[in-house]
Amino acid sequence: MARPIDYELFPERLERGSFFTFLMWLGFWGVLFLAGIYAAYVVFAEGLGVTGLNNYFAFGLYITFDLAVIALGAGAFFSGLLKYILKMDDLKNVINLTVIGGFFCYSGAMLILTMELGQPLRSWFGFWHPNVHSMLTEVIFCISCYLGVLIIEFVPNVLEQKQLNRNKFVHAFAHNMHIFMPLFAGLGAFLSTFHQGSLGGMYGVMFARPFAFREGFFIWPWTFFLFVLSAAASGPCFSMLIVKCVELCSGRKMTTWSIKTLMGRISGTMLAVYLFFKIIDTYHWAVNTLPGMGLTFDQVFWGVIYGKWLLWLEIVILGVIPCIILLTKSLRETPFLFWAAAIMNCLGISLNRYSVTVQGLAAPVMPFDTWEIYVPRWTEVLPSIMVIAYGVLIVSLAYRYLPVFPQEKELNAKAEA
Amino acid sequence: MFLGLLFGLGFGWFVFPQLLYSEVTQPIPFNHKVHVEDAGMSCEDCHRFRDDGSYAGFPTTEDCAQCHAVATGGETPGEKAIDKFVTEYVDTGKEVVWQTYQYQPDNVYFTHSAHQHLECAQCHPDLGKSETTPVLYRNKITGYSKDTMKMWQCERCHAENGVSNACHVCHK
Amino acid sequence: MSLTRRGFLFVLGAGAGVTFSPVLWKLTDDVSIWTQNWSWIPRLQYGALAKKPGLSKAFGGGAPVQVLTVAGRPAEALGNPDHPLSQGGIPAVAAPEVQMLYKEARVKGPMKKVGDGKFEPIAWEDAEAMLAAKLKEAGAATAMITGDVNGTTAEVFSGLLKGLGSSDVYPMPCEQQTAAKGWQDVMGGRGTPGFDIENSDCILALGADLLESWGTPVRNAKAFGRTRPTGEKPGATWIACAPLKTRTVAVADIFVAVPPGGEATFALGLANMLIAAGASTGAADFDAFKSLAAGYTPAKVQDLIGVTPEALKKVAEALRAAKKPLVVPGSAISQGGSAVAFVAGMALNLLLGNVGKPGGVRALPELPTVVSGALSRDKLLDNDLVAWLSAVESGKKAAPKLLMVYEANPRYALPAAAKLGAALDKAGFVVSFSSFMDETAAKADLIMPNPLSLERYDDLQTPYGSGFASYTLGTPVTKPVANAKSSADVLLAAAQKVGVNLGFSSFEAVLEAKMAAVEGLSGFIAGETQPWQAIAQGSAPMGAAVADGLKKGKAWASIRTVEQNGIQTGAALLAKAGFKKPAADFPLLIAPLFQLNMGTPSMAMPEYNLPTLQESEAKGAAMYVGLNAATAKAVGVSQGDTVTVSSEAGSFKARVDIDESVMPGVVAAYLGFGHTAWDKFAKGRGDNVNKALAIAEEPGTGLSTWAAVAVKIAKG
Amino acid sequence: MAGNASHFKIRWGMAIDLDKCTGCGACVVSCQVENNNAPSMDGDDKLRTVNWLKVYRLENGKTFPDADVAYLPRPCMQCGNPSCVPVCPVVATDKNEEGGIVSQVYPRCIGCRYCMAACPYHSRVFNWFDPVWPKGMEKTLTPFTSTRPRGVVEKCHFCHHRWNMAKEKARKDGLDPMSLPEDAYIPACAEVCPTGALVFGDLNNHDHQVYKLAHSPYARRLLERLGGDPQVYYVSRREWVWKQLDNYLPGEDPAHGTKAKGGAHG
Repeated sequence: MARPIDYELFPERLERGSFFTFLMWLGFWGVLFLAGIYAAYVVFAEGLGVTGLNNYFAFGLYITFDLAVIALGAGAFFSGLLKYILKMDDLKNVINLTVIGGFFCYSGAMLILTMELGQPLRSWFGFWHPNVHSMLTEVIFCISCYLGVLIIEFVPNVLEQKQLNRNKFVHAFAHNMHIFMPLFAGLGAFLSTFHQGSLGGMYGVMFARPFAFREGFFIWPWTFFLFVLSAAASGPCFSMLIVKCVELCSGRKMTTWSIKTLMGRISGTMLAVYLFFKIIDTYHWAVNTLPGMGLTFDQVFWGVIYGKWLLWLEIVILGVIPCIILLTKSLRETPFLFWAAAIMNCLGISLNRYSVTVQGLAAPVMPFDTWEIYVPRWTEVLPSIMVIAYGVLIVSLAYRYLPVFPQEKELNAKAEA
Repeated sequence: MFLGLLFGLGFGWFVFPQLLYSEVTQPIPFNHKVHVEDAGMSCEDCHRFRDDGSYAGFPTTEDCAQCHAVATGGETPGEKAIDKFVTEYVDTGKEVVWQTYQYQPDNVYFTHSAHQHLECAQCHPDLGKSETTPVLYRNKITGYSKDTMKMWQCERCHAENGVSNACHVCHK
Repeated sequence: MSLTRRGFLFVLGAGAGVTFSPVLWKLTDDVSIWTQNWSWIPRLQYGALAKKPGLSKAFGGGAPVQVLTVAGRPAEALGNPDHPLSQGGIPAVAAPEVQMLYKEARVKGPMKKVGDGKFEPIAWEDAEAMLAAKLKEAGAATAMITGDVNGTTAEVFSGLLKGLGSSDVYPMPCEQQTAAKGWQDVMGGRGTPGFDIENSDCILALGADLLESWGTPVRNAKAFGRTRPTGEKPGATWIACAPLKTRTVAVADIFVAVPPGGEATFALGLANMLIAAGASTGAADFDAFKSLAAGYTPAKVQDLIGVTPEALKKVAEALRAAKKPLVVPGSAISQGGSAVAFVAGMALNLLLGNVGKPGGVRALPELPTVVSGALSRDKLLDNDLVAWLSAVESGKKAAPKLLMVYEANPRYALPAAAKLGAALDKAGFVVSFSSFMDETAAKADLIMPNPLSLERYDDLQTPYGSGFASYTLGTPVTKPVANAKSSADVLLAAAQKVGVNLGFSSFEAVLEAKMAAVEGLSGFIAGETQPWQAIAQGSAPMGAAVADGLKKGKAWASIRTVEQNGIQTGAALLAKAGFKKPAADFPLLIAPLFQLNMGTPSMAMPEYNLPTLQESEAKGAAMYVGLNAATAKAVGVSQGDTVTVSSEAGSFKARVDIDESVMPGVVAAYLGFGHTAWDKFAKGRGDNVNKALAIAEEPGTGLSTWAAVAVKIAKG
Repeated sequence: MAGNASHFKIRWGMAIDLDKCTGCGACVVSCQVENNNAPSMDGDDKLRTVNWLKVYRLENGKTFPDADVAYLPRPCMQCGNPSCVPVCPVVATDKNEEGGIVSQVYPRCIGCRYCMAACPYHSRVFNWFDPVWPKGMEKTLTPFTSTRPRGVVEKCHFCHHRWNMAKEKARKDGLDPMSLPEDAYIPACAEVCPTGALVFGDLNNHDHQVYKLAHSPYARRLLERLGGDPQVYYVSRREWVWKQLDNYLPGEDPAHGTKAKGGAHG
């Protein structure tokens, strides 16, 4: 087999597909990426009026998507936490991938966040004129800092690129950075926990929005903790899904089944903890918080589009069921059920982010106010696709040129022989 | 590398400010000294409060025309300035667009009436005795004057003096 | 390699240098400041603030305003606190009056038609020459429509036409015509009926949308507000009868649902009860009235219009219990009202004995005319535009060779638009004096734009409904911002050209003469004493510097009334009254609504008024008609359906809003939508209800009315 | 939670008589003109409009002939415990200790719209596009409120420039600018209202009418039980109107029961 022309750039002794196919692949996602860039241009040039957002839906797809990718990107911090702090050494086999996943999720979220702002050129005011009382300030700080941490965590992996690593300085630098990784992992875990929490806190503190409001502990509403837990619950699953996608696309094995199920078990455990509190929280909200505001549980749901089925879907179908699968050995060991549970878990957490954002704003508070329906426009959909495309591009490039998966060589040795 | 550093610093500290600001002169050369010392006018004759308590800032063409209604036909710089004013503004009924060194944008509300206990020159250039008006350096990006007071300056003084820093105290 | 390396290091150093200099930081800051003052967003202009009195005529009743000026430039219209017709209040249509100076639909200068819907700017000289030539050519076949009956401009128009040998000067349909017909022709009254709402302690709005658009709505609302100090016991009882909860009804104490056309029946039912309780009047025809009213037993009233005996009794009791009760009859849309209903309402006032008394009906004198040959206002109001156009349409009368239209938009605002539009088509040459490209101007042959009311001299003589006579001068607040010329001046000049001597060469001079004439009457400048206070006291302050006060925007007011001699109840006419339930082919009655935020017959809804629309009224391209659920079910429509509402005269499209405040058998519809000219803000929103308002000739008075139009409603 | 604004020296507030408001819309128009809101084709769309004061039509939900309607003008409630202020990440808005107005600095706003999400009254609106005035109409801008670009949030601020002007006038006349006569400062909406349904004044000043109205047994506040401590009071003698002003569980009676804070302080 002829070697692809970029062979010299490949990770040590690994096989990769044809350069042309790879270019086509990049081209496909590149077009989607550029379409998102065009949408961003339209939004920046015309104003947010070109989106489906409005006075009732101050937040919409942008924020929902941001929250979802940030939660899913939490695989990075949580795996880092487990590996470096809690010394779960098995995770070294996927840690690079979780970092890459976190990196593209967070940097993608930042891209969308700037679009979401009406005045992106003033975004630095968040640092210069911070309001310490605002959960959003915490989010801005922690997300930015954590993205920095992710970059630092990602850099050694990049520097291990075969050609780059030949440079002695680069080699030494990369090696030294590895030594400091536990420090950054700890810092990342701290920052990430906080902003995952603050994202939830953002909603929980809105005391005049009965659908979103939650009582809490000290300055943190319960949603603060729920968001942390749910992020930890979905992140590892999402990382495994990326691995699975890479495997499907490349036709090669990247890591062992046991590592995957380990991650699944971690997810399942966190999901169980999360659901335990989520169910208590929902019950308390329905029977105490809402009536205290003069509302009944029934009143905050409406029609089909904002019906209660969303809540049941989120908690039972996409929560309890995957949790049971991931925690039950026999079910977990069935690949089909395992992957279904992973997908459901991620969907459930994303649905949670959607509900708290869109339905939280749709539920009218003034008795004479009306339910309104939010329909995102292409200017919101394309940038979301752009982030997905961006993620695919990053992972594809990383897979092709960086030594991401330590077990790859070993696992595919037989096939190659 | 050191050369580069010097270059960068030089550009940033010396060249850049020159690029950033344009020089603006007053539309009519104005001699404060003549008005104050020779004509015996007081500052408040032109820079006065209106009856509703608002500050008029600059005099209107009508105000100036009380003395300068007809061209002098003279050749001195002062007379030429007067004639420029008369022919271009009095005769056409236009207002002179005097430039404010302490320019503040529309979103700022500044009331002179609450700041009367301060000396004018604490904020403004002291032009009462000068024969010319200084050049105004206008920021090409923002349109602000180089002397436009920054928000932190307003806030600091308010805070030091126990005056409210509420949004609406200074913004509209 | 070394060179690149050196270059690389240089760039690195330069980067570090720049980072340690203000460049990046300053740029970051400046760029954000740049976003705060984008050059394409207009800046504010500063200067001395002042308030100049002005007179808005956006609304027929007139709205005296104070215009806030900045360095002489008008910025905002506010109410005029001293003026008794404003008292600081302002109707929604006049609130953006200053902004309307620059309305997109404004006609920028004189234009002549060069093709269908195509115009070409021409010079004023040419336009005026063309007008003079057309006047000469048409002579006695000249006609004029004016939308302003309260201004002295009407004297200029009627004087000119008289000089040409024509009597075809017509006001746009208005409430006052119905009142004049009923009061003067039927009841034998003198003067113009005025309603001293301020001094009354029980007001019955008989069909009139008193607090929204009837007569002097801001004055009415102020009177209403004064009688009910917030949080305290109301000082007056407000009763309203209407087919739905109009804006007036929304704040009334007692609501009686009366179908359109049922007002006379309701009034006679009340008369029945009042007479039974001992009420009487010295009118010569009282016996006839009494026996007529005797027939309107509560049971019969209920049978005819559905008002329960209890509701009837409640109203009768409230009127009887009041010290100064007052009935205000009127049309919900201030035009096309029934004279029979008006007379029935006024007969109640006779029974209540309030005529000429504080808090009652006050017959107001007309102000003297000053233009030679001009019609008095009463005479002008006798001219029935709708009847004349109907006759032109059917060929019974000759079409005018020249038709001039002033402050009116007959193409849009007349009932039975299809039929009357055909009559307008027959006119030989149409001159529009409109300030805006309205539907009439868009089809005119020549447009000679009038300045807006804030740009011109104008005046306001006792608007209909007011309880006192008044005069207000309108002085320009600004020079015209378009190339407009006062129509009154244009016509005064044209009169001279065609050899008609009106005695004046400028409209300003006409107004000077008017002011002099007013000064000669007994009256005073309102302010410290308001006219209703003077009425209550029975004495007015002595007249002071009237002209001076008028020029300052204050109102001259007079509490003088006209002596009555032998006023009658109109029993003979009322005997012909009878509520006709709609027949099967058109089973519903339409309740048209005139809300000032949605524009007026002459003014399309200003763009600033869009946020005042309720979602149940109009949104985007849709306009809603209101029906209650039972009615909707009966006719097979439901919420949101697109429907066609049609009558004998025509139809319009709308969407259905289920409004439970609308009485059964009635469909409520808003005037003011469905414009086809103007600008993007007014065009393409809803449909024109006027199209379906079928005209009827009222038996006994011959008046053209469209007060009780039967319609049908169908999906699609 | 509520009432942290009660120690302010002056607390501007409004009492709106819902039995007097006819829904004519004059306040809505004057508000826009006074504060330089550009006219917009979206003006009639509450989801996209940029005007600050909206009049809602309330219905009692009954069928004819028992159906009743009322109109409710909704300015900003200027909450004592605003939900919008603490959430702003960049301190672009505050609850002013001087006068108790929730005001905003447009050039500070980054347009994140968190405040809009937090406010249950929809008092805050967003500039979805740059404002555009029909040609020439920008000459009618008042000098009171700066024009806002796209991408920033804005809201009713009780025409606070009028307060500033009243203070300037007081200083000129040698009076105390912090102790103005009752009618020296009123917002544009209250000034032009034909029925006088909008009463404005200092809720802390026992001589002001608004103080008395706030303590009337007929006064209620919108969504009072959420704890926002609004400074706008609604006065009505109609019980069904009270029910529309807050959320009540079945069996709760707006006439008694939950009315906790209204008029309890001052």
